[in-house]
Amino acid sequence: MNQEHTGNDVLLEVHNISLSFGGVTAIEDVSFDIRTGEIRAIIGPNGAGKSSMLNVINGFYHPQQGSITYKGETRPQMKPHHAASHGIARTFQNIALFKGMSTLDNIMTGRNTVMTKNIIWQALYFGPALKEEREHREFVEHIIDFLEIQAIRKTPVGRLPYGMQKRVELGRALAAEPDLLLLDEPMAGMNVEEKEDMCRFVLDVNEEFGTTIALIEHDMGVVMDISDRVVVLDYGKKIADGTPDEVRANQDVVDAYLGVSHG
Amino acid sequence: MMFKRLTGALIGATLALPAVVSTASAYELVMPSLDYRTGPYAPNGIPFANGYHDYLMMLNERDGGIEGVKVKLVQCETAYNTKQGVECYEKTKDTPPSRALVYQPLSTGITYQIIPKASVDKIPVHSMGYGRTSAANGKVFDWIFNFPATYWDQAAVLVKYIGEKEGGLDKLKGKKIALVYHNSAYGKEPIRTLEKAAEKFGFELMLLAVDHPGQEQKATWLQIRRERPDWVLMWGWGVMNQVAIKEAASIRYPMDHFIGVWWSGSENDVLPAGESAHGYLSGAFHAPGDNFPAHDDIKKHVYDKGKAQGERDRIGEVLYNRGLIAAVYASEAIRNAMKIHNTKEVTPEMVRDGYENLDLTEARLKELGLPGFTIPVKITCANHAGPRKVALQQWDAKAKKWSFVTDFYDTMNDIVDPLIEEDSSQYAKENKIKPRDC
Amino acid sequence: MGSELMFFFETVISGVMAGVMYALVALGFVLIFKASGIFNFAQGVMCLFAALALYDFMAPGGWIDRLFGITLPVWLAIVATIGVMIVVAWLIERLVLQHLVQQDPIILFMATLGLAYVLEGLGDILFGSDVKPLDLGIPQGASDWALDTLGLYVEKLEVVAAITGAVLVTVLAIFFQRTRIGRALRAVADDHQAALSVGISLRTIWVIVWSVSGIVALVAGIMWGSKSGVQFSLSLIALKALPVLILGGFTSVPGAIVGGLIIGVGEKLAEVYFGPYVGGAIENWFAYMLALAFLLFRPQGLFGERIIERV
Amino acid sequence: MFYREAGQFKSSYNADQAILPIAQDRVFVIGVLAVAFAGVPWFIDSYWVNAIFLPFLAYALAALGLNLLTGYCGQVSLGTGGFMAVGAFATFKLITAFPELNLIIVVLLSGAVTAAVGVMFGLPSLRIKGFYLAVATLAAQFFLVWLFNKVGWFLNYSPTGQITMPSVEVFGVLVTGPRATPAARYLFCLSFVALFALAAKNIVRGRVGRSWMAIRDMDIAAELIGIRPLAAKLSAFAVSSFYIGMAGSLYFGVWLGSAEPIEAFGIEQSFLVLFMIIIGGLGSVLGSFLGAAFMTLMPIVLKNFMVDGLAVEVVTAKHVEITLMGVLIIFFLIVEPHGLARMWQILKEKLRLWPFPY
Repeated sequence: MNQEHTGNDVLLEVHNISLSFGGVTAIEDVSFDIRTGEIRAIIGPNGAGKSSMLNVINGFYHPQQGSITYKGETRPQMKPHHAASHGIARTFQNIALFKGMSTLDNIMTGRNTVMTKNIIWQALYFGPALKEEREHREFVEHIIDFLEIQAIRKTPVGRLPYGMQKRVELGRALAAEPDLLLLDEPMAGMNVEEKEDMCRFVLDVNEEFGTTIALIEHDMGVVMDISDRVVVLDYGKKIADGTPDEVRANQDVVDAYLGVSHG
Repeated sequence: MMFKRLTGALIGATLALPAVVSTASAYELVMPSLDYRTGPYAPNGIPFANGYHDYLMMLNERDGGIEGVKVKLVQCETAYNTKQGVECYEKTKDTPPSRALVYQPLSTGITYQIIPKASVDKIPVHSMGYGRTSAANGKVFDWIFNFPATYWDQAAVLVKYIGEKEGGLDKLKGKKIALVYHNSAYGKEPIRTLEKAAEKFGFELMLLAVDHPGQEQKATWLQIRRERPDWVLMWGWGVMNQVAIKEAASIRYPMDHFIGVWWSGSENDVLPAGESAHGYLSGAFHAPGDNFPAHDDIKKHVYDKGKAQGERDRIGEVLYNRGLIAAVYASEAIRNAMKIHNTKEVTPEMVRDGYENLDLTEARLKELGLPGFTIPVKITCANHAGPRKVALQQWDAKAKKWSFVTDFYDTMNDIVDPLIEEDSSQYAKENKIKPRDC
Repeated sequence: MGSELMFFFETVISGVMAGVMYALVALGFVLIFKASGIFNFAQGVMCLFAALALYDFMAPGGWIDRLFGITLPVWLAIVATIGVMIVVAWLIERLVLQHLVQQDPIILFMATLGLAYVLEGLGDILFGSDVKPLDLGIPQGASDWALDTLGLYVEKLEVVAAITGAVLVTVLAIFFQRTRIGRALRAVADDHQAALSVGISLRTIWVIVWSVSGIVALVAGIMWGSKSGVQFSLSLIALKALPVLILGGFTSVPGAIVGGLIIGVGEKLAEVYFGPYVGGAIENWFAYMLALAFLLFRPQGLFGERIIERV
Repeated sequence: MFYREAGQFKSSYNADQAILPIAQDRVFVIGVLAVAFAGVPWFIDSYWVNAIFLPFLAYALAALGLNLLTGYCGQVSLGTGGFMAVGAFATFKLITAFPELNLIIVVLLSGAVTAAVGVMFGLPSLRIKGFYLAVATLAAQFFLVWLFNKVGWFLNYSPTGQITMPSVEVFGVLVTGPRATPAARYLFCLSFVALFALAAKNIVRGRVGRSWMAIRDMDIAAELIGIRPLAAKLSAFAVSSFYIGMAGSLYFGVWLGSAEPIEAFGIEQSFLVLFMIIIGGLGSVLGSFLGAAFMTLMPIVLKNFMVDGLAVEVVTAKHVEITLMGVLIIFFLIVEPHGLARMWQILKEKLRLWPFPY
């Protein structure tokens, strides 16, 4: 867990990705990389293709062109469960928790990829299955402590307020012990205090667990504060890539955000 | 609050569940009636239940019961559903004071359920012309009776009739006979017999299954229209009959070459088809109509006193008369049991003896006010199917009346007997029953 | 060879006719599903109930006869039955649906089972369980002309049903496209909130759509009832409509018709040409298998609204 | 006053994960089991066993199976009748081919056979969802019943198409056939149901159960966090069919003793079991039992109440019973749309506060 905070090895690289839906282009020839241990922000105006990019990375969308290199392996696309079992976890723009289940169970589902005991052991709930269940429960309790959500452990998530749901969703992603964590607007719709909490969690995750993070966020202040490098998309194209300072200085980015008409 | 009251009511109802209230102190003859006045087959169940009910009520009103002992008719609604039938059987079988004296299960499914149970509970079952055909073998089925004839006898008789119309059984060679059947255990009953007959007489048998409930039979009748079988037999039930008769009329199939089993030959089946059903034939073992003295007694003692469950103008329908004759057999068997055991307080075991020694002659039928209503029945220990004779009746659409068009035919023993022997010995083997010596 | 071809045509025509008969039943399902997302288990019983009421109003000894000493002529009985179905729809909204707004579709589905029980019980209590031969003067039997001149077997009742079905679909299509209420219905189908915000009362809409569906049930009840007499089994024709529904899509009026035709023709051809080799009576499962095969290629049915998945 | 969890602290995750973390619940369930196993057999007679307990147990097991699939995994199925038929026919074929085989093994094997068939018919669920899937499973229903009715081998070439269960002993005690005692038949079924209810409870609170619920609540998100829809859905179909197959086996073998495919396993069965779990509570083991009790026993209670209690004429009673049944269903749904199990839960929550409602 205490990996070196290198910032040099490339964990994931996307090459020349193009994605379109029935003729509408969502992403056009985009390439960038994510280095191990960094916080990488993806920003851009609405409809720039940011969420689509995350969906390509974890295999939900299949790009028409391009390839993805993850942990040294290159393939044109991934299957979602393959991505998940190889250490890519994510949260969603519109919360995608399992509404009928408790906080604890939701986070426990994050452990599914690492749990192995078969259904017959589970039906008996005895011996190895019980031991496994307890071990993972302990792990999940660490996450619950970390995210300070002990009190809502047994509450069905449907009854939780929005901010809490976001936190539970982060917990579920963390439960998978990801190498790469994709956060889709983790702070959208939060008030200042909640945002601060969430920032703290993101930074802590990055520092304590050494998890590489790619996040989409609209709040420029947050992005500039916490991210190591930023890639900027506009109309499906990459218009800038670099440190927060470099990006801030880029004229295309300023134009895109100020709505200057293109070309 | 509402919920609480409801719970209270439910608990009360549950407690009332096993309550079998015995009010009368005098001995009574308990006769359960597993009716089906609801569900998809209700139109057939209602007249039968009425006939059974009315005849026994008439005995109560006119004679004070059977030999002076009142009949206690215990009705239970099955909706022609096997599971509800089982519930009804279990609920009624130990009704005091006499316990259930005889069951008329009234559906193939319920019959199959009750056969093994009744044998253990020692209660006779009379599946009159339906149920398990091989129960005809009294050596194996001590407690089950299925006189006056079985489905297999009926299938044999229908072949005989066809042979007669074609000018001799030897003329059946090369003919084509279709069987349109309800795709269920009941509908499949005649297939073996017909196959054997086809083998023997050289006719071609065409099998056409119709799924429950049978409102859509286009494909079946298209095949009949193409193949043009010389005769069509039908083992149908419920709405299937009405639709089949209409379809047959539509493709201009000659109605007098279309013969139904006796469960496909009631007013219900032909009336919806109107004029076009004219000439349709069906098997029968009792007369239609209400012109017998017994019917007059029923009208006088039951309907005039307001004790009837049915409508007066429906007395004498085919299925009403079938319920009536079932009641006649049952009451005669009980009377017989009283005679044999010399007691008025008969038990189910005694009634079984009464059934097994039943000898219902034409003279006795006349005494009962049913002269010529059906054939004489004589049951023995070995033969629980009785005379095994079947006649044919025909529908007159103008007069809206069924009437006999033939005499009673004998079955074809050479075809049916080996089948009964085979099936009953298999049952005996499976259930480790040692056949009685008779 | 010629007669074989003729027979093939006959089979296809029978399939088309049977398909229209199924579609008549399926239409009732579609209307309610489209406007309220409810899979109405009681649709079959509604057909039965409507047909029972219609017969009763015309029959001596029926309720009208007992109460007023007259029996109604056909057209008046139909009007009265439509009235009954509207009252039934209003009661359903009042007593059931109103209390279950916003519930999961499966809960509403269960509630319609309750409705089916109630309507069945009431039908029995009010009208009795005998077979009632329904004769509205609809021509019946094979068309003599077709049989004699073309050697083709066409059932007159089914021709009437086909025409009725076509008229019904056209009327419904116009109703949905052209009238204010129809547009409102479509709005409700798309978005309950949006419909409310443009000032359409959801409750009114539900009463209307259940009434229309009750009327469609009456038409189906008349056609099937004329064929086999009005009796309990009439309620079981709903089962015949289910494969039509999945094939055509739960939300499409034309889908019900096209689905009905495909199912009707498909099952008749299968039964006649394939059935004899496997023992017959394959129509029922074949219809479902056919529908299933279609679904594997179009999971939302032929005309159903496309399901878009997003996160 | 009596139903309190205050003061019951959990000192280990094992204790917190226990099936019934609240002491009163434990006492209650143990009490029910004690009465069921040790009390009921003393007074049970053939009416109670044939009309009440066996139908209840067989349907409860089937409802439990369907609830795993529909309530926990969100896949609506109307193939229950067909799957019960598979279980029943597997039992019939096994017991007639290998009369020496222990009936317990036969029932388990019947479940296994049904699981295999269930997986096969579960495949379309990977593409088809919701009511479309429900109606698509009807293909299984109709096809299976047709198959059993049509192919003589399944019926051992019985000329009538009825299959009959031979009398079978388990450990020297007769449990099937007309001579088996009510208590033996009841205990045999009860043991299966109790054991597999426990197993179901265990499965749904473990990894597999969570993956089912994840698929149910949001299948796309579940896939993206690494739950394979294929594995989750098919395992749900398999386990569910396993239960339903065993239910079919007990239904035919122990309860009815003989059956004919179309009537005993028709489409009505599929609807009936689905309605049981909806009224009982989707996604609740307890709900499966409550639903089965409601749908099988309520008509009998209503009927006996009217016929014996109020002396209503039998036919009228039946009509009123049907109507009342409908009214009750609607009533319960309006009071608590999430089923009887939820109602029970709310009752417990009220009890927790009792006698001080605020």
